[in-house]
Amino acid sequence: MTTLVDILSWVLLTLGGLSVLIGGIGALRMPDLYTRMHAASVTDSMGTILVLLGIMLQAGWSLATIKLIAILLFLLLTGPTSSNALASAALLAGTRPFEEADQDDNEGQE
Amino acid sequence: MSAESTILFALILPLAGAAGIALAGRINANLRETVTLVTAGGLAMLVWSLLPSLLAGKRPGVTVTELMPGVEIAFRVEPLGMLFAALASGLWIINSLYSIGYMRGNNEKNQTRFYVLFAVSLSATIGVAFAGNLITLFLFYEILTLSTYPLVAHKGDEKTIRSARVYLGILLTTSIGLFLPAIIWTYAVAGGGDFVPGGFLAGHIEGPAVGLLLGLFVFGIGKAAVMPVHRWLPAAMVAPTPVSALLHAVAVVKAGVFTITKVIVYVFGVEFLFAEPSSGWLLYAAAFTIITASIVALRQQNLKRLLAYSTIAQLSYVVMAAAILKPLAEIGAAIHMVAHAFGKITLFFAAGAIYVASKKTEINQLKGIGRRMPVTMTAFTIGALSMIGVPPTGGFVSKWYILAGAFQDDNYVALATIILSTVLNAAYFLPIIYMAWFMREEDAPGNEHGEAPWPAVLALALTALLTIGFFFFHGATIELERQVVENLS
Amino acid sequence: MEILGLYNYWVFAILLMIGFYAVIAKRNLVKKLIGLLLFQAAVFLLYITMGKVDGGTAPIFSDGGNAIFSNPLPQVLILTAIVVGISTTALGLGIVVRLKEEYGSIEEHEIQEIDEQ
Amino acid sequence: MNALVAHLPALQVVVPMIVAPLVVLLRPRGLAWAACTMASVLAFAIAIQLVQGVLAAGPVSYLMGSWPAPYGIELKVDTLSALMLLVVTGASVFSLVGGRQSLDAQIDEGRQPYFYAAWLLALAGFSGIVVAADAFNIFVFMEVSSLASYVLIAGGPDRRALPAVFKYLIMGTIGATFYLIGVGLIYMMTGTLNLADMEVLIHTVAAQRPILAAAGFITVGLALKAAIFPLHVWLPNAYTYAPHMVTAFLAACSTKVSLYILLRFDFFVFQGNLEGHAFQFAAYLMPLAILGILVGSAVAMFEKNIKRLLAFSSIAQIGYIMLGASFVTVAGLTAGIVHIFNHALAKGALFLAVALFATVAAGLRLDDLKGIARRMPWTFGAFVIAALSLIGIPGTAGFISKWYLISAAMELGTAGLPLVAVILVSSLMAVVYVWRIVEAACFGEATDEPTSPASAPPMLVAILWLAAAANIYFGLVPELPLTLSGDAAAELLNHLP
Amino acid sequence: MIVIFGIFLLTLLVITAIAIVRTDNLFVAVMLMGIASLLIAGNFFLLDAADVALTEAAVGAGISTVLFLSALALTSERERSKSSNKILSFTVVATAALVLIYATFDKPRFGDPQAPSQMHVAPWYLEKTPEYIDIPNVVTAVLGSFRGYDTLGEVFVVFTAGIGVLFLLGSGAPLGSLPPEKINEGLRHHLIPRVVGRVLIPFILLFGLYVQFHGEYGPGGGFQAGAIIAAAIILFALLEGEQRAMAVLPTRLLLGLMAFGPLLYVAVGVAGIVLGGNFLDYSVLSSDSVKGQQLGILLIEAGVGITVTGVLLSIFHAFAARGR
Repeated sequence: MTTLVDILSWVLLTLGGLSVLIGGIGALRMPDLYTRMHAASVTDSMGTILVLLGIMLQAGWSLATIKLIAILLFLLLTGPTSSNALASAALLAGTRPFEEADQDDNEGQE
Repeated sequence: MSAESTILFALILPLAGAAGIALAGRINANLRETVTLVTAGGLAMLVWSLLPSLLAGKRPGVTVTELMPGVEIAFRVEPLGMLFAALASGLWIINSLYSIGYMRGNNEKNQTRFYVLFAVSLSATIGVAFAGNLITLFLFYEILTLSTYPLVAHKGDEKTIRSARVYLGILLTTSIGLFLPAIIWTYAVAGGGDFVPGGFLAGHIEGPAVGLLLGLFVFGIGKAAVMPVHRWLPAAMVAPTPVSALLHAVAVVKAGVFTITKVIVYVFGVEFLFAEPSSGWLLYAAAFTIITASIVALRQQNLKRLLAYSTIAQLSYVVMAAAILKPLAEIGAAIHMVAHAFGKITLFFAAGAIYVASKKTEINQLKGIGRRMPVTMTAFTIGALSMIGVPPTGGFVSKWYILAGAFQDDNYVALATIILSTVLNAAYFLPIIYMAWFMREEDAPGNEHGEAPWPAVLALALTALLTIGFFFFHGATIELERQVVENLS
Repeated sequence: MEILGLYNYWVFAILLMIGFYAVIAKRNLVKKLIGLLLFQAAVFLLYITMGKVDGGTAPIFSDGGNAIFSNPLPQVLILTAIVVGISTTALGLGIVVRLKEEYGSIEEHEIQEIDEQ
Repeated sequence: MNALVAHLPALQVVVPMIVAPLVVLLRPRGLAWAACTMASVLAFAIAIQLVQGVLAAGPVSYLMGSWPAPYGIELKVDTLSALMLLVVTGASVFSLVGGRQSLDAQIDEGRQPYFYAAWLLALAGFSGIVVAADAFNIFVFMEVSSLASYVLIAGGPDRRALPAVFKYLIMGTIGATFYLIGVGLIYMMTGTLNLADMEVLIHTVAAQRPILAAAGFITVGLALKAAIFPLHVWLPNAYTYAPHMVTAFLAACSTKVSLYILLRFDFFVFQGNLEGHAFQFAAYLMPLAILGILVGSAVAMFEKNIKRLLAFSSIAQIGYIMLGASFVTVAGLTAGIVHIFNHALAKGALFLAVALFATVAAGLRLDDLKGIARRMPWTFGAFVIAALSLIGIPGTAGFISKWYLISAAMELGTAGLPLVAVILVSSLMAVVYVWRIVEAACFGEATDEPTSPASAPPMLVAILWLAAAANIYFGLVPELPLTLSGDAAAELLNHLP
Repeated sequence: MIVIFGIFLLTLLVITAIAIVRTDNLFVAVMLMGIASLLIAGNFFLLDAADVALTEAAVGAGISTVLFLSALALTSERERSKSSNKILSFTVVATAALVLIYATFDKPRFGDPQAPSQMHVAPWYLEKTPEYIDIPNVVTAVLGSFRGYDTLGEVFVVFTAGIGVLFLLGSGAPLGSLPPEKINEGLRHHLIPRVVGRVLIPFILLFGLYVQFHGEYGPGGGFQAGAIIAAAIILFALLEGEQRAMAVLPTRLLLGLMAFGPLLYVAVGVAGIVLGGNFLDYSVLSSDSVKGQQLGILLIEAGVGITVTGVLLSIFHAFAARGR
């Protein structure tokens, strides 16, 4: 039983780590802010959820798990909100979404 | 009133007077000058009242406070200081009298400040005279410098201030740079600085160090104007004449030579120095100063500058006399201070009177002035003769004693110097007298002038009489000063 | 474990140098303050590192009954030091804002030039 | 009352600390000032009490929270700290009592509560440093006093106060952090923060390298805060553009408090524990002290602004204190410590006078001060007295320190003669720069009529004359500072077995 | 495992630091600084310094970032000048570093339980805390009682910084004195952040209180709590507009808090004297000395928390008010 839980948790952890990695790569490779945010959102949605679940399985039923659940809830609340705020702020600031045509001048855009 | 309290009162009275003058100055001039004269008189009475007990051989003293272990502010009256104090306080009366005439005559500005600082500097002078140890002496020596600086700079224009800066610069530099280290050195080796008859340095220090220490003292005491630290004296010529009188006759330079004599007699001790070869140079330094200053004086055209250089020479008489290190010479030194004071103050009063009356400052302008200002020029003549040392003037008496001292020690350098300088003195004073009396005034009588205002004339007449009088009545002084040296030879 | 310790000290030295350099060399006042923060953070690291004990845990008694605790004292000192640091930074930022208002610049040399004329 | 006597060391710090937050809440005009003044008068009284106590019964120790040292924080008041307390609280009282109008003129009313609170915090910080016997506690209160000083200086009406105070903030923080590093290294090797305990334990430390490094960091850090010569760059502007009263207060005590810590560490902790400590002390600090004396005086000789001029002279005077300490002899230390006291007297009085000049003159450049002596003779008289004390003319407090310094130098024998020369030369330089002011004030013709009709506040004149009189009094009757500093010097040198 | 993690964190830290110094965009530098603080905090956690880690995170990543950003909003985002006198700086820095390296030769081994720093006073604290004060968190015990005087000084440092900023920048315009167009709307028109914020803020405040009063048992205490609570209210100000925040906590009130915190702390200390102990001696506060200690620590922690909240909010408002 425990081995099963362990394996499961390890799988979850690995997947989580993987999606964090993907998110990171995406954030580096994508051409403009919006797409990058899109990639990064993989990290703070998928990645966090998987990792936390994995840790929960490690922790078993204890106070730690409750705390982890709380953390998960807060992350699920804040992550999307901040992305939204960031995106709308960028839009207000006048950052245009990326198009093939003007790739060059958007290259350097952070 | 006890002698101790008298000493303190003599210090405080001029200060109180200064305050009084400051207040009176707000009201009116007459009141102010009355206060000045009253203070001067009171001071003189206080100081002279100490004389009997001194002649009786007493040495009243008082300790005010102890700064640091072994370092005190203390006063002790002894013949030398008594003489100096009596001289200064006495001449102050006459000088104030003269000042009134002079200052009104050229209606100077800031007269109140002038009288206040004058009083302060007198207090400092008394402090120097009665100082019981080196630190006290140094303290009042500096106060004297600082309080006379504004007097020298009285006129306040650019040139005056520059000269005044020289005055202050040299006096402070020498005193802080050389005098103070000498004092600290003394305290360090001897563990104290109280003046002791016969000196206290013997045994604490020997060899070349003695000469070095003596040098620090002599050149540190810039007020004595031993060359090369004499430059401040001609520079101070920018001051009003009463101030020049104060500098040359009453307080400042006298404080210098007084201090040197006191250091030689009461710190080193005459025998100690006499036995110590490394101190011999002082005699030569003094002699050099005498001759050089006299030669420079020869070539002066401005009357006051000439008098200044003559003062430098005369001061070194005192130093040299002290440096002969013989009892009679020490007495000579003491009374030469008096004699020169009378003579030189007369000369300055005369010069000032001439300036007030005729605005003349150069020697070649003085042709025939004797007819216009007979009293002034008579006094001038007397003063000049005293400088040369012709009887019947005070100058003769002091020179006599110095020569006697020189003979005691077969000191031919001193003899030669005195004779030569006498010739030089004659060479630069007699032409002036001749011009004044026997030559005809050439410039058209554009400015019809007579004598200066009466207080000035009265003052210089008085000092002239003193110069003569000192020739006949100097017994008391000798008596007093004999006590200084009775414990030697 | 030892390697980690040495590494801590090295990082402490490096951080100190970086921060100190920023404080001295940078002429932008905000940058100077940031450098100051780094500089102090390095010192915090020094203290906390010296307080670590092998196999110790945070000095909080728990039912677990772990007998070995790390040294609480450096932690206390650093708690205070952190607060002091942030206070200084806040004051510094206040001054920077005023400087910007008075001089229109937060560059050291520009302000000097303005003063010199 | 007697019950409280035991708590005086704590109260010395706590009294201003209690009043500071209250002051912030005081809106009505002048109330903040009144409260602030009351508090520092009280602190002054406590300081006097402590001085008497120390002179009567030796050092006083106080255990915070009654935890035993070295576990808790200990306060200790010995003769040295007693002297410092006297200087600090005295400076505060003088500048506050006299400074009401001057401060009203320079600090606009709305901000005054904050200003006076900062003043009290500076006072509390300085006192806290002086009474502390715990290395880290010294750091904490160093920061309290520093932050408060920054605020006070930033109160200056001239905008140039801001760059000055920012520079001060940066350098001060670097100094404090260096000190922190030093303390950390010592703690690493000894495991204690209590100074007395440190001293004992450092003996037992075999490996000296960290201790040496700590000594280096602490010395440099404190030298920064004390504006010892090459690290003095923050001082002139800070003093020049601060409000006049703040300048008077800080010039009298702030750098000296840092010097005090330096002395404590060098003599109580390191001396006798590091090989050749005395030599290092002389070899490293004496040249700096001499350079500081000469350079400071030289710059002052050519300064145009009177406050800057006095600030540079402060740098030179700090050099004197360091010089005295760097002899590592009882006489030298006595000279240095007594100069802390005497210089506080002189500089404080001078800056008070400057504040008075500022009420009448157009500006503070020497040209603005032309003929000021005729406009305000009393102020000028006091100024001259204080200036003479700065030069070291006999009869003033300054002379006492000069005398001790020179005789201490002479004790060194021929090696001391160059030092004597340095001291004398710098005194003459002091004569020069002081006299430039005096001349301008006395003889210069006033270029313009008084721009500000405001007349000099009589209270400040009174206080100024009190300070000037103190300069004379302690020049003629210097028992108190001499006893304190003498004992302190002996304690610093001979406390080791 | 720990070792690798530590080395990883530290390396990242160094890289971040270099990046901070190299970038000429102050905005980026500030953000990186926040990251660096987080890394340091993580490292502190590895070194068993839970309280310090919490504080460093709250201060470095939270408060100081907010302060820097609000300052940058008033100044400028770009660093215009390159660094000056590089050589001099390098030499100075290098000397300092060399001295440090020289020092580290004789330093005791890392984590050595026999190191002098672990031998002398530290064990005493660990041993006596249960006996005298009887709270689990030794750090809080030392901070609050054994070295409470330092903490008092710390509180006054914060207080000084607060009045300093108010002195420099003024406490901001009072409510209602502003024309409507000047009123800062915050993000009131952005639905999502506002709703989420409304959900979150109560929890944050709750957490702040938890940290405040749980300090005796776990990591935390007045300072961290104050920072968290202030952060919650600053968030509120950002979302709902500054004026509403001021309506909740007017500047006068904040000033009151600022002054009340230190006073409370000193009052506790003076109470010690009044009740016959020494200054800051809590044992006399209650008949049972241990209870007294705990009561004292509770009170002074409250004082710290109040001070920090008041000061941080006042500073924030002062900066924000300057922007108008």
